Amino acid sequence: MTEKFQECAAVVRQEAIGNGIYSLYLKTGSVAAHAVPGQFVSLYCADKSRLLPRPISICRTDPENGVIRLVYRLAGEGTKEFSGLQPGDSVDIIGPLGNGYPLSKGGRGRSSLLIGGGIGIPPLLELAAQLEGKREIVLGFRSEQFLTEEFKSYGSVYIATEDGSFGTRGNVLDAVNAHRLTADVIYACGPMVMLHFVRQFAIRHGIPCYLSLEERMACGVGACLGCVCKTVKKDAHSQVNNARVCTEGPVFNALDVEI
Amino acid sequence: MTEKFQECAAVVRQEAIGNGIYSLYLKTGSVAAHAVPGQFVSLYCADKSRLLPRPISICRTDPENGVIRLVYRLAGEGTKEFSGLQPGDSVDIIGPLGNGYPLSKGGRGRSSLLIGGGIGIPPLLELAAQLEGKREIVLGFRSEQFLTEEFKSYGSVYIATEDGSFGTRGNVLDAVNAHRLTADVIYACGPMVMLHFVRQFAIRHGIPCYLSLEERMACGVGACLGCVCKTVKKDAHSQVNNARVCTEGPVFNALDVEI
Amino acid sequence: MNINTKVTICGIELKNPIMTASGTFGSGMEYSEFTDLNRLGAVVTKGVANVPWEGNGTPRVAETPSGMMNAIGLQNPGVDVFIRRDLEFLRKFDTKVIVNVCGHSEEEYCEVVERLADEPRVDMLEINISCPNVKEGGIAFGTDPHTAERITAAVKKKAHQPVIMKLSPNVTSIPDMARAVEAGGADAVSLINTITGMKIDVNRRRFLLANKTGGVSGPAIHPIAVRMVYEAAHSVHIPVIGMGGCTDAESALEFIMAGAAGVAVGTANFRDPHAAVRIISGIETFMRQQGVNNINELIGCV
Amino acid sequence: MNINTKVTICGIELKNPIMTASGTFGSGMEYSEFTDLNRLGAVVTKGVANVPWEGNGTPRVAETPSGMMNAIGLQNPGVDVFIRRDLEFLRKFDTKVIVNVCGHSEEEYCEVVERLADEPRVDMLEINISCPNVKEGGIAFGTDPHTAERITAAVKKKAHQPVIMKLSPNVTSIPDMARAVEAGGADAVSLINTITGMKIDVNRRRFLLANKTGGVSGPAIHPIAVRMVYEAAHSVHIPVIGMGGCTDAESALEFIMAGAAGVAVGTANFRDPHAAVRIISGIETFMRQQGVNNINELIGCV
Ligand SMILES: Cc1cc2nc3c(=O)[nH]c(=O)nc-3n(C[C@H](O)[C@H](O)[C@H](O)COP(=O)(O)OP(=O)(O)OC[C@H]3O[C@@H](n4cnc5c(N)ncnc54)[C@H](O)[C@@H]3O)c2cc1C
Ligand SMILES: Cc1cc2nc3c(=O)[nH]c(=O)nc-3n(C[C@H](O)[C@H](O)[C@H](O)COP(=O)(O)OP(=O)(O)OC[C@H]3O[C@@H](n4cnc5c(N)ncnc54)[C@H](O)[C@@H]3O)c2cc1C
Ligand SMILES: Cc1cc2nc3c(=O)[nH]c(=O)nc-3n(C[C@H](O)[C@H](O)[C@H](O)COP(=O)(O)O)c2cc1C
Ligand SMILES: Cc1cc2nc3c(=O)[nH]c(=O)nc-3n(C[C@H](O)[C@H](O)[C@H](O)COP(=O)(O)O)c2cc1C
Ligand code: FES
Ligand code: FES
Repeated sequence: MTEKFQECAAVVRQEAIGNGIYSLYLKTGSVAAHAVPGQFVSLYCADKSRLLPRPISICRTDPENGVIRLVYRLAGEGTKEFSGLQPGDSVDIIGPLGNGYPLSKGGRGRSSLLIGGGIGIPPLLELAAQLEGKREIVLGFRSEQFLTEEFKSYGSVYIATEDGSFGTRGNVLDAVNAHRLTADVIYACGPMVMLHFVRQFAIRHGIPCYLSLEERMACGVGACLGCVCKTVKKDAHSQVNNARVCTEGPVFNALDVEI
Repeated sequence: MTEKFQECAAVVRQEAIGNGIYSLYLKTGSVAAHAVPGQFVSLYCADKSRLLPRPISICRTDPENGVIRLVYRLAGEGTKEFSGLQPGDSVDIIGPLGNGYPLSKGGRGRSSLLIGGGIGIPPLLELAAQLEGKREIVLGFRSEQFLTEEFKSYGSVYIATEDGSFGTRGNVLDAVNAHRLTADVIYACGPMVMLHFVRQFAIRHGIPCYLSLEERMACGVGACLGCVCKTVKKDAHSQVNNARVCTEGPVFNALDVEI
Repeated sequence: MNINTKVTICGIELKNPIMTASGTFGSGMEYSEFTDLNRLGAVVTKGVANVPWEGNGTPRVAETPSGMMNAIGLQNPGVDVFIRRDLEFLRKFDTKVIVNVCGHSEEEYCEVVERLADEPRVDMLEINISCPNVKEGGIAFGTDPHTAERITAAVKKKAHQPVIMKLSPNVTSIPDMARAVEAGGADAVSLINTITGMKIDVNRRRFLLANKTGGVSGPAIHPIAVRMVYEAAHSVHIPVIGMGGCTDAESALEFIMAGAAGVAVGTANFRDPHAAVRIISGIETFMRQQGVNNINELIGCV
Repeated sequence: MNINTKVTICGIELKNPIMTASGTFGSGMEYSEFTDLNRLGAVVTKGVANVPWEGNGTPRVAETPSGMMNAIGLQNPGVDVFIRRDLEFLRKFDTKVIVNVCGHSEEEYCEVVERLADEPRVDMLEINISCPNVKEGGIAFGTDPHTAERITAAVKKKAHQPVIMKLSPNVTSIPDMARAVEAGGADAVSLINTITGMKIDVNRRRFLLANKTGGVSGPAIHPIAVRMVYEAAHSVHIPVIGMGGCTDAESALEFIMAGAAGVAVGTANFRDPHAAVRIISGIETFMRQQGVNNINELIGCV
């Protein structure tokens, strides 16, 4: 686990990169330097009626400049508040949180399959950048794409869209099957139902697989036990079949969790 | 009673005119055109944890340009929020609220004594501007003055400061006594304890006197009965010895209220 | 799409489930400058007693995080002036009128109910046995099932209009209270009244409200209110009217889905005089978007 | 100015009245990355049972206006691991340790209390008879005075440390509950636990929390908590520990002035990991500004 920091981060810039999808660059003191792919930060709202920090994955890190990039979708009042942030503004954050993807499972001499769905796609970008071996990247969208161009710098990109407006019509597994993709390791992030099927696929094909889960959070640091997922074996911390997504996760070995 | 409006007002400009004292100019649709001296507006906070509108007296009205000026003191979270408003921002307001001063009691051929204490001073400025006869203006401060120069355009200004740093050392009545001021009518606004003594002074000298009272408010429009003051006679609306400061007031004939 | 927002409560048809919460809307006069009363399902008036009440000392209101506290103490002009002035005013509007009734004793409640019995402008009565801000009556009646049942039965004997009993949230068991007033013959229950709170001015080391305690209302209490409305709806067979922190269509729909046939909007009026009408429009939009033809499908649907 | 922030609760001296609220601070490990536990008056640990508990399904948390709702359901690793790992961790810090205890039955509470009886690292026990999120035990014990008194007496028989009984706000009468546990032999009372609430996802027409209901905490409930702390402090002779929405020095001082000798900070930790320490500093500043030498002068001063 990496060290965590609570900071007031300065907004470097923000732009809409799709319908209700925002890309936010934050200048941090220490977060950028410590973050690994798959970790997240939590953003605190300025409006005092909204208490809980909002977990957002780190999409890119620029440790030299201390900058992190977040890509998020307008979901409710909190993300609406963030979408109004402009250069000159600042936002309180805490992070980097969670464990991140195990990079060593892929890397040089090995092939990785990265599968992202919807707003689960952003954290895969830094992962794609940091992995070294062959990278095949499957991205699933409802209709409108985002970030696809950037992924192309790091591997072959395959698209699935629900409405068939681009790439394979259907979900990410339809694209995986259509292109007969396989790899030494799978990394995935996306909606629970997608992760469920990716997990089944990985198990069926005997491919090691790491899934980034999502759950409602309060503390984000492991103190409240709000964000657990079901584990196959007894978890060391909880002593029951529950692991904290914010601490033992968000990335889990597909074999360890029940989803 | 004047017509009331709920509006989203644009911030024209804002400046600090003293230690924690702000002067805020708002462009309104209809409020400026309908306001009379002594009325107030209520400002809604943007932060959703703060529900109740903040009553602030109208300090100046510029009906031609639809602009009102508010002068307020940092008191808590709401005024702190307002102090951050800048040109380009907007703020929801409701007004003009309350009755305002009865101008006809002073005016041409008659002399008026305006007595303001602390943050009760601002509403007297528009009153001083609209009255026509002789105007003697007594302003009481803890130490630092504000708005005094502007009052000088409309009458003779006498200052009292608690620490004696300027004018008469003491309160407004000390200044009134020091200068042996008298008039056909007294208009006052300020802290309750000041109004209490102004009222006694006016009664003792048999001078008609109008006091602008302050009370904690919720609705600001007469619906909640939150903001009452004690009246000498049974109030027509309430049928008891209570009148609503936001509706029957904030300006009351000193003879009608018990403070 | 043709949508139906009509609900029927105790045989009275409301054009939509949204009403004003007692004490936050006067008798409609003040807010009629801003909002079209004809749009409302019903106007619920400020509590009225047999004679004028002075209410409590000031300060009577205070802000709390996402809420407020009040200790008005049921100031009201008495039922005679109320009939002459307030009911007369409401006559002009095409909305239902629910008169909220308060008293210090069974007799006082009954006196008001009798005076209103033959007023055609009164569609329903809401009996406030849950005001936390008066020493006698009010909450004392609203926290004991036996007393609540007895008062309900007494009021029902005199009432010519349907009787809604307004419950207090300051109890261990909402189901017990709801069942008690149902047993007493109530035609409907409404809840929640305010939750008793206290605020201290730490700089002056004294209570912020003259009355020491006050009733907390507003969004802060909404999740508590939804739970209680759900509990009430699942313990009685009479209609339930929900309130407590309703500020937008979503918070109103939570009450409806929890089982409320009507929803009252209170503190939200203070933040936005158009709140009730905005909520009505929001519900209509929701129904269109979700393809719900009849709002009654949503009542208690969770 | 020399100021004294020390308070003594049940004979145990705390360096200041500020502690963490059970369940919001783990056993201090997680937040020790951010905040100096040595600054705290006490750390109150997450509720611990005789054996590991799984807790409820997810979602377990939701945001509410100026508050949140949780239905963790007292997930915990059981008292053995707790002693080995969590108590061991806390040994390193110069702060008092209050262990929060949960159970499904009198026997289960007593088993945990017995296991902890000879642990020198445990300064006090807080018995949670007020968790709204478990079916048996918890709130069922905390809403009936007789049961609460009986459990208190049973626990007291086994306990070697002072026993704080944690009360539920979901009751008609706080004084009745406080007097009941005092009669049972409690050394102190703490309150409030969370207020039962419900949130509905209107788009999906279902409950937001897997458990349907959850406990509301945070600033939203602060005025309610202050009132209850005041009531408790005025009905018993044992010390009172206040909690519920404390986020800053002012809200902590409200509890103290209402009669609390200690104040726990819960949900505020989620908004700011430094909350408790910030509150301690804020109280010190307040005392200096107001010329208060001894914090004990402020306890119950309104
Ligand atoms: C580990 C993790 C990483 C995430 N990364 C991203 C990301 O990179 N980009 C992105 O757009 N979204 C991401 N999400 C989802 C994001 O947290 C929610 O969309 C966001 O919290 C919604 O906040 P809101 O105030 O706009 O919505 P509201 O619905 O108003 O929020 C109300 C409450 O519910 C919580 N909440 C609502 N939706 C979710 C959700 N899907 N997951 C968890 N909590 C939720 C909020 O945090 C808040 O506490 C991530 C979630 C987790 C758990
Ligand atoms: C009719 C009227 C006219 C006023 N005119 C002015 C003016 O011209 N300039 C000015 O600086 N102030 C004026 N005030 C006082 C002003 O309303 C308060 O200072 C302001 O509401 C404080 O808000 P806050 O959020 O900063 O303070 P907080 O203390 O955080 O406010 C909390 C709550 O208490 C209320 N409140 C706090 N102090 C007062 C107060 N003194 N009077 C009424 N409500 C209060 C707030 O409105 C809010 O609901 C006037 C008050 C009234 C009733
Ligand atoms: C200022 C004020 C006055 C109130 N007066 C009454 C009243 O006279 N009778 C009554 O039954 N309820 C009264 N209430 C309670 C409300 O009708 C309502 O039950 C409560 O405020 C919760 O709803 P809300 O959160 O939407 O305000 C009053 C509430 C407020 C805020
Ligand atoms: C996530 C969470 C978990 C909690 N777990 C416990 C617990 O295990 N035992 C307990 O007695 N109280 C528990 N509580 C209640 C708190 O200790 C406290 O009484 C309540 O949250 C009110 O304080 P607050 O508003 O400062 O959070 C929990 C509260 C929260 C928010
Ligand atoms: S969010 Fe608190 S433990 Fe994960
Ligand atoms: S503030 Fe509501 S009546 Fe005056």
